[in-house]
Amino acid sequence: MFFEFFVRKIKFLNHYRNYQQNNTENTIKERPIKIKKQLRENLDSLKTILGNSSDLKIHPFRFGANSSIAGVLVFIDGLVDNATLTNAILRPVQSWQFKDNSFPLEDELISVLEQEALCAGDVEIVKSLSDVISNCLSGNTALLVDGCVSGLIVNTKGWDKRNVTEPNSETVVRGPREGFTENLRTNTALIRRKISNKQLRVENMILGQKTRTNVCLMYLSGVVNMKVVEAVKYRIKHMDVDSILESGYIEEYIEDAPFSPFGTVGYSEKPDVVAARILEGRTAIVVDGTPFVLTAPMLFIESFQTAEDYYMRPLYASITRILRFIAYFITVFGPSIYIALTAFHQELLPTTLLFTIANAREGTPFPVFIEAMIMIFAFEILREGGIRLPRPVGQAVSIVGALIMGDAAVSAGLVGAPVVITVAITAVAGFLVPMQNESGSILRVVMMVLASFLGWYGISMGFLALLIHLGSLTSFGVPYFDGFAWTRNLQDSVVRMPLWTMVKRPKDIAQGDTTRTHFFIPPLRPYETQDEDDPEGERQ
Amino acid sequence: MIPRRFRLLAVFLLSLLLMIFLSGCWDEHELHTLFIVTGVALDESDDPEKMDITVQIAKSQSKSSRSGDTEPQENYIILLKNKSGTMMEGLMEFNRDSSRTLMLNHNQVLLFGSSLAKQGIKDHIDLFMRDQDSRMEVLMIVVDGRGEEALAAKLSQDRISGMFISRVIRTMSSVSSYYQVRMLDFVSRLLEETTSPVVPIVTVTKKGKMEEIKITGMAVFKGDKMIDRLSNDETLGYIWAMGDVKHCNVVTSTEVGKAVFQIIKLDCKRDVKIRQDGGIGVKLSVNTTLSVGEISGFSETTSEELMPYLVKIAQEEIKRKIMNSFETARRLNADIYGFGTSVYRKYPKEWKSMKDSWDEIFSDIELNVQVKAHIPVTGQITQPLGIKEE
Amino acid sequence: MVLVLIGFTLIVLIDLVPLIRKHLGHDIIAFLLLFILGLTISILEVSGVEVPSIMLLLGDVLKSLGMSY
Amino acid sequence: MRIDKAQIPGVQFMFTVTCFIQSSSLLTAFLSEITKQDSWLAVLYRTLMVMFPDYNLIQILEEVYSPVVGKTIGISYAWFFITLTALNLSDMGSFSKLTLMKRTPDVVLIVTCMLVMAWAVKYGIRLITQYSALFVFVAFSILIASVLLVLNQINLQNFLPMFDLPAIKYVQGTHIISTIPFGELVTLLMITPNVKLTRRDTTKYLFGGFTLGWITVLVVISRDIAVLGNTLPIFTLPTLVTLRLVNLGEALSRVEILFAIMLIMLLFFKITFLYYVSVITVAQIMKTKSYRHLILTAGALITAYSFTLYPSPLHHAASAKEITPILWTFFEILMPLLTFVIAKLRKLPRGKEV
Repeated sequence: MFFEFFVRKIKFLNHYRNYQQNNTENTIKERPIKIKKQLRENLDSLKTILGNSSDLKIHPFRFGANSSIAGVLVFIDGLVDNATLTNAILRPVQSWQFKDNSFPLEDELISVLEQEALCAGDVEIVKSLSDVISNCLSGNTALLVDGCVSGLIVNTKGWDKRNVTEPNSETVVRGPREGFTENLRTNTALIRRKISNKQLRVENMILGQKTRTNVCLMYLSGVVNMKVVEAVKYRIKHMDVDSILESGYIEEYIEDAPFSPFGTVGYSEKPDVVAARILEGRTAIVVDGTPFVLTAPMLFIESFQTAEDYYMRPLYASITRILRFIAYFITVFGPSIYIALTAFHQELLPTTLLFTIANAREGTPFPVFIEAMIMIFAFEILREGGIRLPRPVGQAVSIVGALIMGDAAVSAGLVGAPVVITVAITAVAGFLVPMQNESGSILRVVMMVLASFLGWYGISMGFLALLIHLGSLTSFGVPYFDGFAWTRNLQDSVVRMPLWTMVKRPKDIAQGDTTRTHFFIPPLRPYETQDEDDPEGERQ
Repeated sequence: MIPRRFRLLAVFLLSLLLMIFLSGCWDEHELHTLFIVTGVALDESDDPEKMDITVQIAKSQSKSSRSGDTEPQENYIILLKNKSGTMMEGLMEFNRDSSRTLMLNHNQVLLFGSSLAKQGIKDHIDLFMRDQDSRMEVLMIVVDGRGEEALAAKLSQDRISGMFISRVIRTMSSVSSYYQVRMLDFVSRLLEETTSPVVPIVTVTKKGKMEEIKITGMAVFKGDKMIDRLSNDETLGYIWAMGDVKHCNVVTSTEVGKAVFQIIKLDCKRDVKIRQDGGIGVKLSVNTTLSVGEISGFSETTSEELMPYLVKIAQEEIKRKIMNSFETARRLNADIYGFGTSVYRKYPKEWKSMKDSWDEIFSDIELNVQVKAHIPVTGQITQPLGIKEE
Repeated sequence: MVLVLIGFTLIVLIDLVPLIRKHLGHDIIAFLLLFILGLTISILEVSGVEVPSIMLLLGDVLKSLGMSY
Repeated sequence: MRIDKAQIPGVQFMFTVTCFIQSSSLLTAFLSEITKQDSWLAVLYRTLMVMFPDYNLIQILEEVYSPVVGKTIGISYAWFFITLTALNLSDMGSFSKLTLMKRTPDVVLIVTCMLVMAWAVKYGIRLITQYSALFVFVAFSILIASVLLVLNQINLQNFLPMFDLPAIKYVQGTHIISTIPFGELVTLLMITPNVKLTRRDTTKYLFGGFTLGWITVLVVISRDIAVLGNTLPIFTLPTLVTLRLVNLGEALSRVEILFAIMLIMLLFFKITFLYYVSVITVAQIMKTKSYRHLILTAGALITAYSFTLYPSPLHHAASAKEITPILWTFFEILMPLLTFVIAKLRKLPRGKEV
């Protein structure tokens, strides 16, 4: 019964996938509505299509000799910048005089207006009403003239947006503090400013049948592995989705292993991080409306690399990175090892430590596994509470939870102090690798269950299974676990080598131009030239 | 691809099924279901077929954080005793009669009452070697008197006497590793056949309300039977002859004055030779670095004479002690030094014929001890008070 | 016993069913060969029959041939 | 016909060899002598690999002998591989039981392990070998750490006297060590087509891996002898006892968990590899389309088979000392040698410059 349910679910999923593959180019296009000669007719159909929305503004005006021509501006209130609207369209058009007194023909009028009258850089001629609508909806202004079968679209985008601020999710001590905003163009500009290279490609696409969200694909052509770009495009093309409100929507549709605890698409809020990834040959997906930019392919080590690793000197950066690995190991295996040691393999604890733990455990009512589970559960509750609440309250919650509850539970003899310590360390260690927080909390529980069944053997088997899973994952054709198990791409994995030793871009991710620098040049001392290293000492 | 997904799912279910049905946590034993054994003592029993087994268990202190509860807990240990023919039976009986399972993994010491040791202990340690729970590093100790007394002793320094003994031995092992006789060392010597195992001996003495446990020498075994003991002085001679000694004192006293040296480093090279007459000659060349710990007297000696004199008396003392303990060994006819093994290592071929008559050969060994001492350090003062300046 | 049967049934469900569906003759034969061998041995094991050890048998053969240390 | 088309890089091939030898070195209660002469085995295998770069062992056999005879020998090899897998599996079971899970029945340990391995085999040779470098690295670190930790207990006197065993014991020792850890490298011939290397690289990587593994075995044996001395022969797992003896203050004692880690990791690698090879061999003999459908059932067979092999670890140890070396000689030394000679005589492979 239970089984059946799953089978049906899975069958449905497959069915859906097949359906998707069969209907490749089946996006239903609306029949384009031509712009009519009669302005009134056009306005009426506009109003019907948009359903008399109150933010649709239609501004009629007259221009030309003797104000003989009737025109209308169509825009969505709030999406346009009023100053641009006035200065770029209304003022020049209304004050525009025909050079010679011959009145242009009706069809020419539009192109003449575009070329001579308007003071705007981004102008476009459209022939269909649907184009007018979609442009208006994205913040442009349409200029329709009575008697013309085409209209002008002027870029007047200008809505209230957040400034470029320091990102909350990734803070640095040293390094640029700007973060992406919700505005697509700002974001692409931020990246472009980091890489002012002619090879940086930006490809636009509109996704989501209902939301019509702008999405940009950015990559460095010549460096990027085109197979990855093709794969990203292919997957995005085959998405059948009606809304995209955040980059997570896209991530879920294009990731390699939807049921794995590990995410195979990377994300970042910092332009320097994304720029660095693009320079390594990755593809960035910038989505309008969110400050989180996706990058693909993503490798497991990426979760352990932070922007600051590259801004600090390599020795310390390597040490902190190793620390992060250890922390991740602790956050996954900490409680399970504790369970295995205290409930299965007491012989592995040093005698004095065993006495300490035994004393702490004396009189506590639950088995270790349950005890640890309770504490982990409590911790997850506290964490969730802390995140969702406003910051000051959130802090109060964690103080109350961590300090008072933990202490009270121990002194009441409900749980032993070692469990509290283990869980606390586990929890804190998890924060060192925020990208893998999700996988960490899932795997931790799995490992605990395994440990409670088979002790250390269970943990070992779990660990090996984890390795197998990680080894089998790929992200857009690149092995996910690259840099650990594979004997390549090692210069930037467990330790970060000095930047001048990383002469090659990572294999498989970058293709084509895979060399960063051509020579392996360590920093030179002042006034020292290469010749002085000459061991023969021939220069006399 | 339906089958693939289907297969994945089935594998998952398969493992889940196995998890639920097969695994029943056989090895899980929570801490509060265990008795942590810190010492085992074996003693001779009044029934000749049986022996007395005593097990010392460290009692977990239930945490009571109330501040008023300051009176010290009296019982830090639990002692379980019974009488049985074999070790295994005894342990079974303990497990049957107590509320928790005994855990031997952390057993620190294995104590033998001297009377039991004299009867032979080979049969009793088999379980400790075979059982996966116990470890080869458990310390072997002979107790002067009954072993259970040592386990029951109330000490001022440590709450658990088993732990105390093992700590003392570990401290002593920084002097010489020959103080620390692990089960492995004991077995290794038994396997060498000609070598006599030596095991530290402790004595329990009453001291007011409390007891005291002290190392009072070494028990000498012949085969697996204890035959006699070395006194503390003889023990020193023994460990010096074995070499690799650190931080050990050499006390000398002559009619001129007393001097105590501290051994910084002592090496002993052993050279075995087959003599012309077929006997064995052993040459021990002791090379030692001493520091002067304490000097009293010597007021008649000049400072220039002092150092060579000190070296001389130290060398003599070392040599005397070594010879002393060797004489004891020879008297007991127990090859505590493992000379037999040295011969075997050097002359494997000749050894075969010697092996069976080793007892006679051993009593005929010619021991030649050469001691060389250096005294580079004299402590913080260069001369004792009252020495004549030249 | 039950568990062994469940296990083997699952293996059939997982591997044999798609093989039959795809009509892969060689694969089915190979599968059945291994499957029947495995099933026989495990059923014998579970039901308490002492399955002779091949290694020991071969060892005896070798010993009788005089090839042993 | 190639069943698994994945390619593995040379470095990984090298570490696979190392890992393979290392895993045997852990359980070597019966190893005592080790000589550099074993490398001639590597020479033999290398020659076969270079001669038939696109064929695996079964294909070589079918090519060199007639298809029928070749297939018969192939079946015996299939039995050999399956037996090897089962042997190692029962080792894994009994030794994990000995070190970690004293009261858990073997079945549970073996079946859990087998499931994980089946999962690994499913992804093919690339996944299996890709961890070899990691495992070798971890094993080496543990090895070095363990040597450092027991440094205070090493007694070099234990090596004396050298060469004091009867000659037959020497022959036996050499024979055991050449068949059990090194001769099992014959399994590598099954993955030849997956290793695309030039002649020189094949030699380089094969010998590199071989030397690394050889050093490991040497270090393990010397460490155990130096620490345990004459008690060495009485223990089932000398390495475990050695690690148990580590005692540097109270905190740095009881590090035998390191042994458990190494044991499970390396044996896992070895068994997975053997398992894969067995499945591939069966698939190759039966000329199946894919080997994936055979994994679970082969696993079930191997699991069941492993329980019938030896009634107890004691039998196992005795047999490993006395019988297996002779039995395995056929598969590991005689057969490859014969194949090589016949192939040379028949001037195979035809039409190709070797």
